[in-house]
Order: sequence, then structure tokens, then C-alpha cells
Amino acid sequence: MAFELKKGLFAIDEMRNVSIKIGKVVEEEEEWTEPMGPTPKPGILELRKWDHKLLERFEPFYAPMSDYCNLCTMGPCDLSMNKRGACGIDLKTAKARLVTIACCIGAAAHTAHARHLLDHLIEDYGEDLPIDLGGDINVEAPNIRTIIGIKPRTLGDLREALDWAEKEIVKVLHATHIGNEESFIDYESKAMHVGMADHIGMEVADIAQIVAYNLPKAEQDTPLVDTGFGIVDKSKPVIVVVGHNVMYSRPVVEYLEEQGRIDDFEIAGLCCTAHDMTRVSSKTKIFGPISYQLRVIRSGLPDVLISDEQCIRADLLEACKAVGIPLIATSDAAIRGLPDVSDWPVDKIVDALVSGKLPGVFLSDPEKVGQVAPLVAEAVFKKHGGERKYRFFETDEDLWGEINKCTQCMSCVFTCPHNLRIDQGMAHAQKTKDLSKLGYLEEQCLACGKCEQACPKNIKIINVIMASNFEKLYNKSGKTRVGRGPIQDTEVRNVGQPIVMGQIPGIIAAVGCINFPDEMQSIREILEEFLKRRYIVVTSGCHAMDIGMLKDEEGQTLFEKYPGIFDAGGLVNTGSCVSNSHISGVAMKVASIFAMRPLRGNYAEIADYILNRVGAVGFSWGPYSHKAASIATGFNRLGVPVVVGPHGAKYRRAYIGRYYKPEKWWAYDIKTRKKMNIEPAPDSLLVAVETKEEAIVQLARLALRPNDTSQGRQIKLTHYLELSQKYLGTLPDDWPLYVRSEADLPLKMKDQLLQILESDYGWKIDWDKKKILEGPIRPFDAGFNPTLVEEVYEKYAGEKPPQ
Amino acid sequence: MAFELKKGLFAIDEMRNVSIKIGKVVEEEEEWTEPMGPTPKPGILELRKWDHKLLERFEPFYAPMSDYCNLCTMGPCDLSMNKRGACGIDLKTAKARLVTIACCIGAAAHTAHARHLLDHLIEDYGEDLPIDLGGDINVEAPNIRTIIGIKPRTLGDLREALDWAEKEIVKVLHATHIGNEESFIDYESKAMHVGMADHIGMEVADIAQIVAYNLPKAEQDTPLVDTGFGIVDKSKPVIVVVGHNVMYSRPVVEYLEEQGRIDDFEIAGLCCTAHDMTRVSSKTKIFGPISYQLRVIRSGLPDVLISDEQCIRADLLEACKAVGIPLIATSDAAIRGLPDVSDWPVDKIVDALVSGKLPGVFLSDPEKVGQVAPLVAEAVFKKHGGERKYRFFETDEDLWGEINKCTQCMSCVFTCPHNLRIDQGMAHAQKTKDLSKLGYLEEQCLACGKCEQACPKNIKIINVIMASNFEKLYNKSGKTRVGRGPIQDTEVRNVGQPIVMGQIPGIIAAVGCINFPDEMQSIREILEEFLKRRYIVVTSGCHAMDIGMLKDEEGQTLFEKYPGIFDAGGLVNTGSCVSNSHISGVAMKVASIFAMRPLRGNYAEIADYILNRVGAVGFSWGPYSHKAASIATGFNRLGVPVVVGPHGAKYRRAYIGRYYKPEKWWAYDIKTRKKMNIEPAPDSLLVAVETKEEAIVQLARLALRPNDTSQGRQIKLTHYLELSQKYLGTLPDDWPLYVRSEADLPLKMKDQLLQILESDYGWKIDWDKKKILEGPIRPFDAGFNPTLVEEVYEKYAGEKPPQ
Amino acid sequence: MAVKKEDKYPAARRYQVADIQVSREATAVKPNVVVNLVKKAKHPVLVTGGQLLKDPKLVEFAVKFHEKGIPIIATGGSSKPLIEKGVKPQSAVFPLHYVTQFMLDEEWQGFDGKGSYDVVLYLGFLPYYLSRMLSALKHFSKITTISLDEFYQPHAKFSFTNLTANKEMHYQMLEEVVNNL
Amino acid sequence: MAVKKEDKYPAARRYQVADIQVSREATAVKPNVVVNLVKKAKHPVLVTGGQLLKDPKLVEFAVKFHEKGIPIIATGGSSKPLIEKGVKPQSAVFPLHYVTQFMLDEEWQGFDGKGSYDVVLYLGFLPYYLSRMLSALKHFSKITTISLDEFYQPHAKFSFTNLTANKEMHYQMLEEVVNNL
Repeated sequence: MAFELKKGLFAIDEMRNVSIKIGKVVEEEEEWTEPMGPTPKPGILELRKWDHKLLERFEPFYAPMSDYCNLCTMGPCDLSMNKRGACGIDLKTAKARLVTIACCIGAAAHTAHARHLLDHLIEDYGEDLPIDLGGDINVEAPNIRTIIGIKPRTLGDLREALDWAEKEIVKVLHATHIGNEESFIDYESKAMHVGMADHIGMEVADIAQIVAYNLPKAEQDTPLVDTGFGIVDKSKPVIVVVGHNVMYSRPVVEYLEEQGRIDDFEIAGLCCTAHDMTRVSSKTKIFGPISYQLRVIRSGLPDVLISDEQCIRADLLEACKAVGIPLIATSDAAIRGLPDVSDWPVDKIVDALVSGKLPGVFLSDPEKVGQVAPLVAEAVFKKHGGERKYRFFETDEDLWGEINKCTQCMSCVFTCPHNLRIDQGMAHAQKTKDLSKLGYLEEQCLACGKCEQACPKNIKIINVIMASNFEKLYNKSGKTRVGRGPIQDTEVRNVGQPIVMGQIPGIIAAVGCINFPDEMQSIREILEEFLKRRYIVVTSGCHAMDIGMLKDEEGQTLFEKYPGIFDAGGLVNTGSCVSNSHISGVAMKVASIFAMRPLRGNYAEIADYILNRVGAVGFSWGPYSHKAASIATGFNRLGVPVVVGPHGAKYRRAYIGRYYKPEKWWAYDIKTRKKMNIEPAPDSLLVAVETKEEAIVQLARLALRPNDTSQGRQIKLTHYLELSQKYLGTLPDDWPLYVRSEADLPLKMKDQLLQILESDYGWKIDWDKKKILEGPIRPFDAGFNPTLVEEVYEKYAGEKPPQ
Repeated sequence: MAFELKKGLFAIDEMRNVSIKIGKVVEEEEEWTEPMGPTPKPGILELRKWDHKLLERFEPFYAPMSDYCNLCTMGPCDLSMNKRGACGIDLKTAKARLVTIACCIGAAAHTAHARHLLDHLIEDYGEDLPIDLGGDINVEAPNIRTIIGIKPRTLGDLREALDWAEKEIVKVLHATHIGNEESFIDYESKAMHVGMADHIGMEVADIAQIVAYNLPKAEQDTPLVDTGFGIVDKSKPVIVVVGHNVMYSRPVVEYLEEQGRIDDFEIAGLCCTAHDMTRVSSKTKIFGPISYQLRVIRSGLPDVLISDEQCIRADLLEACKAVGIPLIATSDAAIRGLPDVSDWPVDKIVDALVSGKLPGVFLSDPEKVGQVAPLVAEAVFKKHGGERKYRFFETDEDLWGEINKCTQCMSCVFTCPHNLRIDQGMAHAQKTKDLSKLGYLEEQCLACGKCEQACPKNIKIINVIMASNFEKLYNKSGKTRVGRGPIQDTEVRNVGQPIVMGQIPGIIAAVGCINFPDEMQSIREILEEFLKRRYIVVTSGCHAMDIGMLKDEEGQTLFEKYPGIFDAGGLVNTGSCVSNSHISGVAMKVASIFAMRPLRGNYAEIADYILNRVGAVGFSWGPYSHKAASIATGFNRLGVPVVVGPHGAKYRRAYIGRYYKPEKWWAYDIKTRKKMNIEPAPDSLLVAVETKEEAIVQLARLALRPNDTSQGRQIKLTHYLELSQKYLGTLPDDWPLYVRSEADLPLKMKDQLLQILESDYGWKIDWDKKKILEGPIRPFDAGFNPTLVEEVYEKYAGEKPPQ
Repeated sequence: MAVKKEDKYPAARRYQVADIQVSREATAVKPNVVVNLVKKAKHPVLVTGGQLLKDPKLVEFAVKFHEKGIPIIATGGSSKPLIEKGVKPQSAVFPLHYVTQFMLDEEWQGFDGKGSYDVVLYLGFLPYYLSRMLSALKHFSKITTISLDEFYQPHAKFSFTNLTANKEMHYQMLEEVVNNL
Repeated sequence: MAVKKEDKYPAARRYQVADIQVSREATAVKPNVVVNLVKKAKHPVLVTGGQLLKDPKLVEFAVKFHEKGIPIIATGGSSKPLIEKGVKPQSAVFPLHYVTQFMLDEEWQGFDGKGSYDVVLYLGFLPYYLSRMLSALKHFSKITTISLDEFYQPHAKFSFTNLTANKEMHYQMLEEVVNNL
């Protein structure tokens, strides 16, 4: 029995004029017995000590893009050579401030996304909609539990987490105002704080949409959906969605299913909305990531385009106009200057778009989007009768006309993010009539369009490149496993021990954008190396859809070759950007489910646990966005190192430790009650690598953890050494640092390695027993129980930590 | 009778297991009868139509500082000549995005400030502390009423407003993420949205501190406090506070008053915390604005320094260390890399600081700050026995040694924000031994210190300049009227009609920072022109304290010469930065109290009212901060134009209308039911002027409003024309635009002006009656009732507006 | 006296070391180039700024420009000394910020109604303030902007070189321009 | 063959038109300058990057540097072809990002323990990746950085000019450097 008191004045029995004031009444059917940890809803200060520990070890590195600061009117200021500006800030601190702003923007993106979605869903489904992520999930919201200290039971409960995130983002943003922080270390601590908040925003968004829209609930065997440029049946009207928030376009599926007409249309998506559409209905398809936006639009394939928010091209309207595709913008984050038609009747909107009276509209009512888009698509389709307007070039002459304009001035090369040698492709084509050199560029091209802006001859370079690889591009298709959302508790239970003990050599979390340094294939090659070696590979967002369109020689994508299970050799797609929270979440769940560490309001202990024990490594081969920056920074605070591709160096800041400074590498050992020197594992939290070879070796390297068992260390070192030999042609320089005893050594190489340790490093070896007598940083101890956190030490050791 | 239900499980009578869910129960002792307007708690969309109206007329102007965008790793991108970057954004939109980010930072500053303060005050005073701003204030929170749609009665009620502001800031910040908005107009609308939110943040902060700390409540005759460099009695220990949030340092006063020792110390402040300290206790003093920070620190005057947040030099710790002043940082927005000693006992902290073991500490507990600071100041004072360490130079030889190092390489000149001719000052001194040229620079110098960073000879240029004006600087002292907070309802009632009808020629709101283009005196000269002409002048923050240290020939400051009343010829200091909300608030109160326009959730109507009727003009002679940017943008959305000094052009964006495009200048007239052409009054919302002469003329010009009565217009034109003649040497070019009938013409010049209208402009004049027959944009109509808002028209006209 | 000695011609050192985030820097020009540009212009104009209030020499030069038939838009209060010397500026009340906004509008017919200005000369401005205006015109208009101030202006299309160390040379260069118009 | 004809020497066009927000641009140098810098260095080192995997000529040149006694830090997987050619790099496993972080530490003794490197040569990098590292070293260290890549690197202290249009000239210049060491 329940009754509800609404907002307003009310009376109990006869007691008029009684005023009742109520804080928050939680419906506690079953009390959560986990005791509250030290830092529920932490502010900037609560975890600063933890951050400073990390930052002392993993020292911030700054690579300024601009030597100047223009942020206030006392400037511009020349900060080169670490000079100070008019406000007194120096270059490092100014860059740390920029990074903090970027992380605020990234965290704000997911948090505002979550807020929109949650408000909308509560309106539609009620705040009491239970959070049910399926029978295999008891730890439903590890980030929220750990950071906020609550156990959300309903949609409505999620608001408390979002309130906190918004408050903290605003606080940190405040600190970026001129004349606040003067320490780059404290800016980094703040960046980590909003990075952590980002994971709350993401978790709220994904949990809310999973429960309200009934997306897959941690299923391992979600369907495989078509992915790639060549996926759509061109004989149907094509509806294309682009963006990162499915709430605006989901009603399209709903409406068409209600009408029984879903099979009469093609619904395909670009970027994360594509992922989430496939989670709504596996009848939808994935075109590809942001680098496919201009490809798809200029191909003329879409009959209508629905945009929502984030990572959408800022010339979308112009691009659509150029090929006559009506645009429906839906999110107030990206209104695109369009007229707001949200209160128009459906037929008036459809007419305006089909007739071309309006090239695009802003329509914030998702239900109307659901009706308008199919009607527009069908009408536009009928108009062109399947003969779409534009396909890069109408004729071959047009293509060659463009190519022949090129004078090899190289303006394009010097503005291309990858310095692609378009000049050479053009020259080769001009000389030999062979398009293959241009076509090969398509495999690397971001289709960002800057080359066209720079070209003095106004050559449609993107179209030339796409047309030159036309066949291959149109045949690009593969399969993506639909995003499953969270990892099951049972899966965690199964793999917790092997992960923590090191027998599963690591978790590689391949997430982020598409700013790869190389052909797209490289991401597949890197990940397969780890899948074959039975690491767990988790992915999401753009990386997941890229994997989904890359086939091996046998024509199979990784999703087809490897199961969707969270276990050794599994390839898990969690879903869209916001599903990244399940990756941080699963690290927390290992601590909670396997090691019984309490999550509730207990962030530092959990992060410390993960840093020392969980061999998870983030990998973002092509990061470019602020979201990627804040997600990574959130992972870093949680003790998870992240390897980024070479463009990632442009984030300006990395966290790289100096292995050669022994004083930086220590832990309290709860078992021996000593402060001990430890191996530098991992020795960085954020590092940009140049090549796929380097990426592979670093990922294996950074999966090492101080708490590895002998067996685990042996396995991890085996992979590390093998991969180094394979890709670097030699044993890695630093491998002896990770050897605690002979049991850590890869079996097959044991003698050889002992020899090296003796001869090159002067270690003492007992050759009879093949034992190491002297040399390692520390001896192996099976009971080693490391922590960097004084409070954690005290909690488990029952005494103050040693000095 | 009241009882309270706390958070948790509870039962009513016997009904165990009943669960009660309650939304929000408001204690409504007296119902607020004002009906809810159309836009309570508006999101980005609700006021977009209003923004687009403004932006259509007051077209955004962009003056890029950098041609490049470096915000994502696909860049850097060359956007020069409005090219598009890798994400598709063009230069204008990229700059609009930067402005939006700046406004988010500004709004976040005040909002986070408010949040800290409110959380702290609710803890100390309880959420039920009533909002009582004195008997003369019924409209207690005009911004909150108008924007949020609530009438806050207690501290606790303010949370609802802050929750909204945080949510909206995060939403707008989201929109600045790569790949969101593609329209600069929509970015501007978002900048206006957070600018408006900023006024909520400010209003909450100031109301909360007024009621909790019992600051002056709209009193007209608040005390005058000492202001300027030469204010402190050097024979006492000197405690200096710097920043913008008084909650951290107020306990110093409290503690010393409790101890009965307040007179044994000097407590003086820099920046807004100084203002708010004088509101706490008029025994405290004001050193000056941010440009006085290095002056004060390097002079060695302080015995301890307490910093909080915003606009504090980012080399504060280094500057303090250099002269041995212990630093206590208090706000988590600016921890400055210092160790957190908040849980140390007081004596341990005092010892660490006095002994110099720690050059500074972070101490987040305000009560402890209150005890530590006096103890430290006294101990330090005892140590040096009144002989403070440093006074720019210990000896004259030291000073001349520095001067003689100068080679006139001019590196300083080319890095100085004002291009001050330090080289000439140095050369003159070298040649003639006369320091006066260097000393004169002190009057203009921001003391930003960039010159020292650039000097290849490492000359202590700041110290040279300060020492060269030593006498004058040390004698600089004046009086500031303590910030009164809001304007009384009765004052509004008295001046409402003359303001709206135009008999009070305008309200000049001089607010913002100290990046003046000229000697500081210029601000006094400008404002006195208007005070003499019986405009209302309102001020706050740095502008208010600058006015307080500038004396006229008779040695009087404006505060001593003009009363603190909100009436013609009054000079009102509202207080610190956050007190700016009372300036937007008073414009709203004119609409509410005088014109009976409902405020509640009714923003567009109120802004439209102000734009057309209230001749208020913001003036920021030296703006530099993000806060200033967002405050101004918030004023702009409210229909208040803002004139900024020349450095303000570096905000990159202005809103400037084109008077010569008649189609842009129109209004619906509710009386005649017509859409009419109107005079361009005002014709810009944000404009940077170069000189004080220009500032004066523009302020008078922008105070014109379409709804001026004949008498009002006549008065306003009289001032405008007189000032133009005085400062520009001629009648302004555009004066005929503002003439609706002969009654608008300044009496003394009437014939002359009619002559000009006939001969130069071809107007038809009836010379017998001295009447204008033909010429004006529109005839004067006493019942003219203009609005730009269709809904407002409909509400009052009872029909759809004409086309 | 004309500027002749090449070796004495100062380097184009921009007014602000940090204001150089530009894709295209102003060409530093000598007086004869300015003369040629103005002579070829269809609708040239001189915009004067508030620094005329501080330097009477600049007023004198502006007057000479006017005498040579170059119309003047006076900003920043510079109209006052000009009017006192008999110049009638095309506009006196609009700050440079307005003037620039108007110039960004290709349809604007100028204060004299004779169509848009194609060559705009600047004299007597706070360098940082002028810099922003020149930046706007560089990116968003086709107008040829020429700064005649003592500080080299990187965002102009053409600018006098940096003459801050040699006021006399600055005056000489201005002299050379007005003499040859 | 040495580069001789002055008029054919290409302009120092930076690798990325937008990466020029710099207070100090690299001096574009010819091979003999590089030779002199290296000869005068106390502890020079060549850092090789991942582009050696794509251009065997670069590997050859790196080997020649090594033969002339310049130690090599191999990054990006470049160790593999180098080791195959008999070179033993000082380090193979650390990416350039690590190497740069180590170099920023004045106390670092180098991979060989012989003290900090004073002159660092770069060969075979993705230009945008190298650019960021050079920027860090420019602002926060005293190291003399020299880029030998085909793209001119504005943040280096010294850089080969832009040679992208003329691969042969690039090879010739490298040849000239190694021959004269």
C-alpha cells in the first residue's frame, strides 16, 4: 500500500495549518547493508590526496600547441619557455587549465546527455521504473555506488547522481576561471575529478536507456548487425541518424514497427546513435563513425537525415543542402540555426522538408521525429525514384576534370591532419590514369574536408578520393555485435581471480574515436593480437563500429571470430560512448565481487585496488574529442592506464612516470607492514604511441601489475617479451624490472633470461636450483598486499602505515 | 506547529509498511498569487526566440585573436578567412563557441561560489533562515522570480535556483563540445542563456550572504571605508585578504571581535573579498583591485595573506614567498598546490607558517582561518618589529641599479598590455635622474608583471615603476561607500516613472575589472559627467573600489560627493561582483513595481520591457575576466546594452546593430495594433570604445529608448547633444534618427536643430508653429506601447500581432 | 624628407609579441606603396582614432589627408581637434567598433552613400584595439586595410613597419604619404 | 652529392599550416650546420621513429649514423629493422613520448648512464607527433633539437627545410650529414 503526497500544501486529518517538511524519503524495501565509505559524493578535496599520489608518480607532461594564452583581455600573452602571463600563470599551468576545460566539456557532454534522457524518460516511464539490468546483474551501477554512495533502484534515484555530477562539473569549471588555480598539479587533480564525474554521467545515461528502452541487458550473444558503407538496400527509402543520443530517433523504429512497415525502410546510423539504434532494434544498421559522415552524405544515399548531438560535422546543414537531403535536427545542443517547428503539425513539417521550402528543421519532439522522418524519406524517395541525386561525381569526366585541375601545390598536404600525400595521388592519376594511389588514401582519410578548404583550385578532393575507391568503399560491409551494456556479475565472478592473479594477461579496452594514424585495418590487427593471446578485449563507440567493418582475409570481422563473452579471448562490445561506464564499472566490480572490497563511497580504495591489481589498459587508437579526453582521465583516476594513438599527443598532456627514479615506485605492504620499493607497473597512465607495433608492445607492457602472482607475471611477461621480439626485434629494455623471482620468467626462455640477468645486469643466480639470489627490486611474496593509501593500510593493518 | 519528517523509512500511526513518497513540499504560509509565466526554469529552447530577435537586430561581430582552432586532436586547424576546420566549423562559429565557453566559465564561477557559500551557510544557519532583506524589500529576488519562477523564502529555497543554474551551465557547456552547434547565432543564444544563469548564481550568493552574515540591507547611507594603497597603519599587524568569496575570511573579523582585539589589527582586502569584508565590518579596509595585488605584496605590507578564489594572481605563492609573507589558501577552486592542513590543530598550522617551514598552507575550514590568520600576523609582526622586509627596493642604489640596466630594447613595451613606454621612462631617468616619467606609468600600470618576464636583463620593472611613484602611491587613499546590496522597492517606486518616461536620463551601471586604457582617473571623470547630469550611477566590484580611491582637486571621492541613494544624481555601490545581480534585479523591479508587469517565469516580457523602456546602460571600462563577459552577456539578454573599454574588443565578440537598415528596427505597437518602424535606440548591445570621450558620448546615446516620452527624449537628447558637442566637437551624426516630433528637441537648440533638419535632411517644417510636418521615422504617440514579442503583444492586444 | 636608407628601416616588429597567431601577416610598406594603393582606390577613406587627442602632429597629418581629398571617419573623439582645424568628418559619433561592423557589410554604402570603401587607412589608434578590428576585416571582408600607426599591425593587409623607436621617421613617412597623394 | 644551388633550396614550409602558434620558429638548416652541431655536442643521440618501418632508406641512414658513433634511441618499432642491420639501439621499448619525458628531466643520465643528451637528432616520425614532442622540449628544456625529417618542424631548434616535394634532396642531405660526421 502506498499513497503519494504531491508538491503543495496539504493537511493530515484535522490538523490544518500543520506544515510538514520532508527531506528525501527513500523507498527502502530492503536496506543496503554495505557501510558508507569515506567519500560519498566527493568534492574537489576528498580525493585530492589520491590524485596527488598518482600525479607524483605519473608526472604530467605538457606539449603545448600554442605558445600563447588568449583567454582574457589582459592578453594575449606569450607564455613560451614557461613564461608567466598577465594573470601570473605559467605555460604548464595554462595548459593544465586547458586540459581541465576540455575534460569539463567532455564530462558536460555525457552529463547533459544523461540529464536530457533521464528527464525525458521519467516523463514517459515515471520515476519509479525499476532499474533492472537482468538477473545476472546485482551490482547494477558500480560507478554510482562507488562515487555517489547510493544504490539506485529506480530511474528517479539516478537524479541524485546527476545532481552531484552537475555540481562538480560547475565547481571544476569555476576553477578554470582566470586567477584561480596556480598549480598544474591541482588542475590535473580537478581534471581527474570531472573525468570521474563523466563516468557517472555515462553510467546514468546508459542505465536509464537500457531499462526504459529495454536494450540488451548484459547478454553475451547479442545479434550481429550490418556495418559499413555498403550496407543499405538502395531500393528502399533510407533514413540516416547521426549523433550520440538515441532518444530523438528511437521513435522512428517504434513508429515503423507499430505501422508494420519497418522492413520497407532502411534505417542506418552514423556514430553512437547508430550503436544505440541497433540496441533498440537489430533491424537497424551501422554506416560508420564520424569519418563516414561526409562519405555518406556526399554519396547521396540518405533520403532524410536526423541529427542529434556531439561529434556531428559542423557543416552538416551545408553538406545536406548541397545534395538535397532534408535535415531534421533534434537536440538543443545542436540546433544548427534551424527554425524550431516543434509545435507545427506533422504534415506541415513534412511538406516543408519534402518541397525543399526548408532545407532543414529543428524538431525537439521525439514522437514527431518518429513520424516525420519516415514520411519525408518515403516522399523524397518517391521523388527521385531510387535515382539519388549525387554519387561523388555524376560522370567520369567530372572526376577527371577535378583531378586534372591539381597543380601539386601541396596546400592540401600541409593542412591534412595526416599529411596524406594527395599531391602524389593526383600526379600519379594524371600521369597514368590509374586511380589506385588516390583510392588507397580512402583507407586513411578522415574525410574532414580541410583539404578542400585549402585547395586554391577548389578541387572536391574528398569526392575524388571516395570516387577513386568507389568499388571497395561500396563493398565495405561487415558485422558488429550489438552493444550489450554491462558485464554480468557471474562473468566477473568467473574471471575475477584470473584477472587479479594475472592468469588472464589483461583487459584491453579499445574505445574512442577514429583519428587513426594509419589505415583503419590497423585497429583490427592490434586487437586480434590480444584476442589470440586470450586477453579480454572490450570495446565501444567508434572503435567498435570500425572493428565491425574490417574483415580478415577470410572475410570475417573480429565480432564473427570471437565470442561476446567477458572472458579470455572474448570480444565484448558494451555499446555507445556512454557504455564506456560499464568498462570502468567492471573494474570496480572485480574489486567488489571478486575481492569483496566495499564500493560504497569508497573510491580511493577501489582505485588503489585496480591500480595495483587489475591489469586493465585503455586503448584509444584514434582519440580526438573532449569526451575521449575526459573518459580517459576518469580511467586514469581509477588507476587504469590508457594508451592513445599519435594524434593523442595533441591533447597536450600525458601522465608518464620515470621508471629510473626508484623513490617514485613504492607501496605499503599490508602483509609485511613495510613500505616497499616496487616495480614500475604500470609506469604511465596516459601515453601516446606512434605505430601499431608500438601500441601492441605498450599495451602488453602496461598490463603488468605489482600484485601479479608468479604464474600471472610469467604469463604477462611471456606475452610482453614475445610481442617485443616480434615487433621490436628484441627483448624489451626494461624486462628485468619486472622480475621478482625466477618463477616470474617465461618458461621457455628461462635459462636464456637468467643468463642475461647474470651477465648484463649482474644479478646473482644459483644455477643449480636456477634460482635468483640477488637482483630484483623486491622478492616475490604470495601474500603481498599493496596499497598507496594510508587509510586503506590502516583499515586492514589496524595501525598507522610505516614511514 | 511544525514537525519534520527526516529522510528514511517511517510510519504513520499503525500503518507500518506504508511507503510514502513525496515530491517537494513547500511551506506556503502565504500563497504567492502571481500567476506563473510562460518560461519558469527555462531550458536552452524556451528563450531562443527572444535571443534570435535580439541577434537579428544586434548582429554579432567577431574579431578573432587567433586564426586557429586547437581544441581537438584532428587539428590544429587554420580557420582564417572563415575557412572550416576538420570538424566542419567555420571561424565565426568557432569564435562564438569560445565566447560561449568563456561565458560558461564566468557563470560557473559565480554559481560555484554561490553553491559553496550556500552549502556552508545552510550548515551553519539552517535551511530555514528566512530571506529578510529589510523592510523596504518585498521583491526580494527579482532574478530568481523572473527566471526560476519561485519566490524564495529561506536559504533552503535558494537551492532550487542553483540546481537550475548548474543544470543549464552543464547543458550549454555540452553544446561547446566538438560537433555540436554549427550556427554562431545559436552559440550566441547559448552564451546569453548561461549569462542569464550567471545572474541567478550571483543573486543567490549575495542574498545568502546578506541574510546570513547580516550585511547591509539596501541601506542608502552605508558607511564610508578607507580605500587605497596608503590606508593601513603600519604599526599594527596587517592581515590581507584577496579574492571573491568572503566566507573564508569573515571569521577573522568575527574571531577578533569576540576577542575584543579588532582594533589591534589592520584587516585590508584586495578585490571583491575586500568589498564583502567591509560589508561584514566597516572596520576593514580596501587596498584595491587585482592590479594592486603585486603592488601590495611586493611592498611587503601584509603580515599574512589569505586567498580565496577568482582573479587572484596565479603566481601568488611565489610572490608571497619572495617577500616572506605566509599564505593561507582557503578555497578548493584555488588550492595552489599547497598541503591541506585543514585537520591540523591551530597551533601546528601557525607554527608551520610563522617559522617558514611551510610558505603557505591550504586551510578549508573558515573557523580555523579566523584563528590562524591573526595569530600568524601577530607573530610575524613581532618578528620584524614593524620593520617589514621589503619595500620595492631596500635602497636608492638598488633602484638605480635596476634602472641603469635598461638598454631600451623595448621587449617590455611589446609585451605590455597597454604598450606602456617603459623604455622612455627608463631612458629619461637614466639621462636626467628624474623618475617622474617612470612614476607616471604607475597610474596606468596593471602590475601584471609580463614586462619582467620579457626583460632580457631581468629588471624588476614593476618595482621600478612603483618605487618611482612611491610618495603618491603611499598617499593614495580615499573612501568607498560600503556595498548596500539591493535597491529598495520604495526607491524603485519613486524613480520608476521618471526612468521609464525618460525624465531621469538613464542609469549608468559601472561594473567590472580594471583593464582601463588610461590612467585610473578616467573612470572618475566619466562617471562624474553623469552624476552631475543627474543620471543614476550604480557601481560594484573593482570599478567601485577604483572610484573609492580617486579624488578630485578638492580631495574628495565621488562617494563623498554624491549620495548613496538610487535616484537622480545618486551613486550606488551594490557591493562585490555577485552584487551585480541587484543591478539586473533593479531593472526587473522597475518593470514589476512601477509597471506591474508580472515577473514570475516571465523573462522575455520583462527583457522586452527593459529593452524598450528602461534607459539602463552597462559600462565596463576595464573588463578582462570571464565573469565580466558572462555578466555583460546576461545583461544583454535582458535588453541592457553594455559599453566596454578598448580592451573589451579582445572578448572577440560584440553585438552591434546597423542603424542604416530600416528593416531591423521595428516594434509591434499594442496601442495602434501596428508593426512600426522605430528609431534604433539602442543600436548596440555590446560595443568597445577607445577613449573616455567616446565612452561618455556612447553612454548617453545608448540610454535612449523607443518608449521615451517627449519630455524624456528631450532631456536625453539634450545630454547626448551637449556631450557630443563637448567631446566630439560637433552634434552627433545620427541625432535626427531620434527625433519623433519637435517636442523631442532640446529646448535651447530647438530653432537651430529645426533649421538643420530642414536644410540638411529635407524635413518639412511648419515654421509658424515650429512643428515638424514630415521627416521622422515615426510620429510620437504618447500611448506608444512597443513590444518585439508576439506573445506579449497577444497577451495585451488580445489578438495575433500584425504581419 | 623621404625615407631612404634601407639599412635604417626598422624591422616589422608587431605591436604585441603574442598577437601573431595569424595565417597571413601584414606586408610592411613604405610610404610610396601607400600612395599607390590610395591613388588606385575607388573609394578610400581615412579613419582616425582617439590618439589624435594626445598627439597634435597626428591631427596635422589627418588634416593634410583631408586637404588631399581623402574623406575622414573620425572616431574616439578625434573629430574634435579635426573640426577645430576645419575638417568635416564623414562621421564623428560612431566608435571604430561600429565603423568596422558597417564595413563588414558589403551592402553598406558608406557614410557618404557612395558605396563601400575599398581602401581604408588607419591613423591614431590604441594598437590592441585597432588590431582586433583589422582582424575582423581580414577574415570577413575584402577591404584593403592600411595601418599608418607607429606600431606595426600584423592583421592589417598593409602596415607601416614598427616605428616606435623613431617618432621622427614616423612623421616623415606620414609626410611622404600626404605629400605624394 | 652536396646540396649547392641556393635557388633550388625549398622554403621552410611547416608540416602543418596551423601549427605555427610559436614565438620562436626552428632555424631551417643545411647539412653542414647539422654536422657542426653534432660535432660540437657532448652527448648527441639520434632518435628514430616508426616511419623507418615504411622507408628502408631511412633505416640505411640511421645505420650510417650509428656507424659514425652516434648512439640511437629507437622508438615506434624502428628497432626491428635497425637490429636486423646490426645496430644495437640504446633503447627500443620506450615510445618517443616516454623518451621526451625522460629528456625533460635534467637529472636523467640517459639510457647509457652518461648524462643528459645535449643534442638530439630526430629521424622518421609522423610529423604531427614529433611536433608535440619538440614543443615540450622547446619550452621546458635546454636541449638542442634537430629534425632531419622531410617535413620542416617549426618547434625544433633546428630543422631541415621542407623537402616533401623532393625526396632525393632529402636523401642527399642526410647523406651529406652522415658523410661529414
